[in-house]
Amino acid sequence: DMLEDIKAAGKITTATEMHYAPFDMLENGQYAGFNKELFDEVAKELGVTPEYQDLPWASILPGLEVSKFDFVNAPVTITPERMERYAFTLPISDATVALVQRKGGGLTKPEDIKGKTVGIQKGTAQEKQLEAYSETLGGFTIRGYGSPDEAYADLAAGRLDAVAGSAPNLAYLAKTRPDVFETVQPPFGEPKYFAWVTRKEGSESLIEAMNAALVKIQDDGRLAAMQEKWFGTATALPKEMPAM
Amino acid sequence: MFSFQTIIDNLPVLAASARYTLLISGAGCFLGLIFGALICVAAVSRAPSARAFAGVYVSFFRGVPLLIQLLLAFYLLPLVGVNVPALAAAIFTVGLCAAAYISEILRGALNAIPRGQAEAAMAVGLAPRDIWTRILLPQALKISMPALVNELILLVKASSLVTVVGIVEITRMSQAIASATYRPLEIYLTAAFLYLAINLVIAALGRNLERRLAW
Amino acid sequence: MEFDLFREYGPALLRGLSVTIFCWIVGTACAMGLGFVLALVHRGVSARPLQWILRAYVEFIRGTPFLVQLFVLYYGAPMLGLRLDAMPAGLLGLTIYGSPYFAEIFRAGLNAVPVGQIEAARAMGFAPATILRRIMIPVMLVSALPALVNFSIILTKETVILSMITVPEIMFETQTMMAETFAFAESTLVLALFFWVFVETISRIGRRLERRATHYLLDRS
Amino acid sequence: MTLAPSLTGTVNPASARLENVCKFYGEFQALKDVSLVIPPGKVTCLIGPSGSGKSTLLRCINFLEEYDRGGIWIDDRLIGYESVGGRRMGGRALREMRRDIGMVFQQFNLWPHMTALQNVAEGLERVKGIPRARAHEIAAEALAKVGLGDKTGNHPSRLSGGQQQRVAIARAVAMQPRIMLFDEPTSALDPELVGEVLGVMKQLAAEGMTMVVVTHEMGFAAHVADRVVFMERGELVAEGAPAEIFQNPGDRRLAAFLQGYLERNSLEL
Amino acid sequence: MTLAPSLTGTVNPASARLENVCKFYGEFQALKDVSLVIPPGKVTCLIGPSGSGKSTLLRCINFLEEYDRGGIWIDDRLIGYESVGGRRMGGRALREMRRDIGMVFQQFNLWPHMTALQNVAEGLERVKGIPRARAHEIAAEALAKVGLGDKTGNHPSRLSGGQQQRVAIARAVAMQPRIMLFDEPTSALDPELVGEVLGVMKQLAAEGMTMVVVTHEMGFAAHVADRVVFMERGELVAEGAPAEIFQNPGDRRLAAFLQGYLERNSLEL
Ligand SMILES: Nc1ncnc2c1ncn2[C@@H]1O[C@H](COP(=O)(O)OP(=O)(O)OP(=O)(O)O)[C@@H](O)[C@H]1O
Ligand SMILES: Nc1ncnc2c1ncn2[C@@H]1O[C@H](COP(=O)(O)OP(=O)(O)OP(=O)(O)O)[C@@H](O)[C@H]1O
Ligand SMILES: [Mg+2]
Ligand SMILES: [Mg+2]
Repeated sequence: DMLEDIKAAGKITTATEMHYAPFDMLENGQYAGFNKELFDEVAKELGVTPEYQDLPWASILPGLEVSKFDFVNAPVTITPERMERYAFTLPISDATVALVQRKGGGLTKPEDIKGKTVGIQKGTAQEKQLEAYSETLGGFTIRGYGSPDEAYADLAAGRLDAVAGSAPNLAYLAKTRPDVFETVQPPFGEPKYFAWVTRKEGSESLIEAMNAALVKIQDDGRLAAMQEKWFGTATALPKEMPAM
Repeated sequence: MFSFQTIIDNLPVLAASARYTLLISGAGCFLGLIFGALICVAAVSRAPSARAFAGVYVSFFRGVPLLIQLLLAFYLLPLVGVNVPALAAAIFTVGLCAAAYISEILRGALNAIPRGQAEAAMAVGLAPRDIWTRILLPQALKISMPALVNELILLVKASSLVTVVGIVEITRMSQAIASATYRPLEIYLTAAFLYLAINLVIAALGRNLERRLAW
Repeated sequence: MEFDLFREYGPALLRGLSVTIFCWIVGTACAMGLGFVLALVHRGVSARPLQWILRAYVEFIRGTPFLVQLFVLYYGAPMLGLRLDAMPAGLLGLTIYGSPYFAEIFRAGLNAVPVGQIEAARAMGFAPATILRRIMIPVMLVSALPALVNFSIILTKETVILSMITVPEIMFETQTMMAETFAFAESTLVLALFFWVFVETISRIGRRLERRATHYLLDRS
Repeated sequence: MTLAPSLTGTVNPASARLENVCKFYGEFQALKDVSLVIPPGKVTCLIGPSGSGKSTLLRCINFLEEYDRGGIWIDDRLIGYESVGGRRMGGRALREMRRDIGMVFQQFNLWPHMTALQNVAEGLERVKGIPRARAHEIAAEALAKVGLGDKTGNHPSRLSGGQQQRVAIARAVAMQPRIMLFDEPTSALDPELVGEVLGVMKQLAAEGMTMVVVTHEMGFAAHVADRVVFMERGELVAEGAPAEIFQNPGDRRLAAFLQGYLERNSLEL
Repeated sequence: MTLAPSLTGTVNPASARLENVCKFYGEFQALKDVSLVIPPGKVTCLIGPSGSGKSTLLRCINFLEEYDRGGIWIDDRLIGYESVGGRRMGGRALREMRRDIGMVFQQFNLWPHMTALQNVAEGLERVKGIPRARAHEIAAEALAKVGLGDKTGNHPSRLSGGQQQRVAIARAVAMQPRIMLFDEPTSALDPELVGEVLGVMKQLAAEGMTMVVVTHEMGFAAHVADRVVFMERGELVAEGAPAEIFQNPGDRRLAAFLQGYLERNSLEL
């Protein structure tokens, strides 16, 4: 049982890709971000010390499968297909899809992107949403990128009219580079959530304990404080697994 | 638009991450040259088994991308009960991979050495080890120096792939900083200059050696 | 392992594969051509400033990562008013990136041609281009072919980086499949297999060329 | 092994004139103010101890070695420079001059990737523009004349030393230059072949080709040369008709050089 | 240029015996059933036309060329194979045998990345285990003896043809082998030096070193050789004391080979 193993070891080992601001990032070479602060609190509730590791996304899920670490504390969007393969915690953040444009780009609402070109990180849950949105809107071009950074760079270079991503990410981007980017309000599509994942076998009790900790952190207001700090606004998260 | 401040702010962290790049590529170069020479000797040996081994070695290490070799070393070896620390796995994989390329470069250079060179050494009675280290390899080294420097520089840059086993060297660090600051151009250029600095040193050493090997 | 995946993703992977092969062929050919010209200029022009520019180009391009060069070319150059599409940018990037490596390999190879053989041709009144084509290149290839094959193989792997600027090559397609299906083992296997076959084909061709180039050498014992 | 007239034809011989030629290798002076006139259509033999600068002098004549001072004229045209002490001559002009100057190297310098036949035919095709088939014909003939009719398909690595030397000779002769530079053209040949090669050279001489021959074969120098030049330590020490040089070696160094040669070369015991 | 006894010492000469040695290059048979006894402490000269297999024979004796049939014994020990027609000999055993066999190559085969001095010292250091300083001393001495005292620091590319050949001779002689194979050791030398090198060889012979010399210098063969062997087209055609070979060349081919040699080598006009 994973929970027992972790308690016995006194530590929980995790991996994430530390370039997904504001969730995971490096500040002066140190791991920082919403994700880290939240996980620190959860680990405290469990009574273990967290150990963080930076891995490229390509080796995170394989690493999880060969037990190189206990938990993926990267924000993973909850989708039905993924739930079949991995065990998710309760949501840790909103992941609804939104748009960002070049400053003064002329989009006033999401619908304005009809007939234009939008960039998105390939293979994300947000990409699926964007595709669905394109169909309802009656068509715009979607360009896939390996990482959001490249999509942002291409937006700045003028090859894209907008980049789609999760609302918290884009808000942070616009906050950090207000001279270049601005968000297009409001988010669109169905509500989606980020959560953490681990292996399915032997993780029930661990997931339960972490969910309890997450609820507690939300109830006593610590979560809202972190949300204010990193996203600029506080929003309530579901305290049960949302239906997908 | 272009922010020098970003560069100044992040340079110390980036430079600190360069120590992994230096360690892995330095040790990798060393291993690569030694193993490369050995594989080359095997490749031109008169023993069929040695030649076959060299053939398979080169075919594997050149054929499978380094990234996948690293993943194998990191994720597959544990499955068969060999658990190596990430850094050691990275250094060995990088070095063994470079050896495949280096052995081929040296083999080509050997083709350009007249047969009489080794014959004269054999006639004098030099042992195979001396024939290699005193007669053939020095000449092969001179002939192939520019190509070897190529390979070593590629190795420095290939060391960025070790991020897949969780080592944060220059490239990884710059990606992380880029996505935190949303200033990839500035950060990547800084990283490029760090690589350039390391590689200029290698190139200068190579040129120097090349001049000294002129005869 | 879920090999059903390949029914769904097969066509995309095959497309990616052909894009990779196309980029490799064009990129390698152009880089080799440019590299050869650079090596010739280095050998033939003794003017100091030109030598300097050449060295700077070689060391600068060779010393920096392809990823960064491509990033600057594709995402940075528009700031200066040069906007290229992904594919042309990728091919231009490969050409520029590969050229100094090839230049150095050719330089080494040409240096290894015994002077006497060149002198013999000069003494007979051969034109420089003829000496190059008939004497220097064939003799140079004997020592340089393995290194040329080496670097061509390395370029197959550098084409993967083109995925970063959205060239839909094999890595790009595999990443898509990986992200959508979590089939890491399968994707990795496909990638490894493809590269192994690709590289093995190149080295076979290389070995055949090498046999032809060195046919006059006696076996060494 | 006499070359048919079709091969050598009758050439219009060139003359060469050297004036105060100096050549330095770093500090070391390999040629010291060498002045020499090489008359057209004659055989000039260059003899002298090992390291005395014979090869260097020969290589200066076709400007493979850049001389540092003085001048060398082929038929009154300065080679290598636009004027004495002036700028280097253009590549095309130099190439044109070199077409008239044949050379057989001391180390042969055959092209290893070509067969004996290709070695000889290459210059005919590429420099003289003779069509491939005809060039191969001429080359095969030239090789047959030096006794290599059965080795035309061998690469140099599959030829004996003497065979390589003969390919080198055939390669140079087939080009029908107006002046020919031989650097020890018989060093690797057995006595029988030496005789035959010398025969070829005599014939070339008779047909009027100018020849400069570095040789250790005093017999050849004595019998074929019109003039003999003796060099030592980069200096031209003695020069004259064979009779003068061999019968009355006035110079002490020359006398020492020649001494003992005769006795060693008799087969009497 | 006589080598001091300290260099050559008195060696324990080795004998060699060849029995029915055959060597093929693909289809071409370079040696045809050659049988020959090389007596210890004697000078055996190998003469014959270019391409007759002299170099090949010499190279078979130290097994640089693998012979295909027959056997070659050095002091009754078969070289190259464990038994006639058997497996190849181990590397170490072969190396040990080769230490007793010196060789001067027709193309010198100097190591281009080493100076003349290093070329000579290398074997002394690595094979004989002589300390570096002493090895350099011996090498410098050996080079001085062949007249290269002032060129010890030159790389081969900065030596004239004759100088290179002398370095090759010094390299082989300094190793004091028990049997020495010379492949045209004087081809690039001027008459004066030829005299001196022959002097060295005579001295070596007098000190008892077994010598096999491929040469085109019939004079040397006549004066120094104990036995002369004439080869043609891979066959051993005639063999005997110099007097027999040169004065009564019974064989028609031998007679043809020698004819014309004397007349060409006189300096009379
Ligand atoms: N590149 C060089 N650097 C320095 N010295 C050199 C170089 N080339 C030749 N020499 C020296 O110049 C001198 C003349 O050399 P050259 O080859 O002309 O002699 P040579 O008369 O042809 O002798 P040989 O009969 O032995 O061939 C020699 O003493 C040689 O050591
Ligand atoms: N590797 C090879 N492949 C094919 N034929 C060869 C090879 N090496 C030598 N030969 C042939 O073998 C014959 C004997 O060569 P070898 O070198 O022994 O002659 P040689 O008697 O030393 O002649 P020279 O006096 O010209 O040096 C020659 O006809 C040569 O063409
Ligand atoms: Mg010379
Ligand atoms: Mg020979």
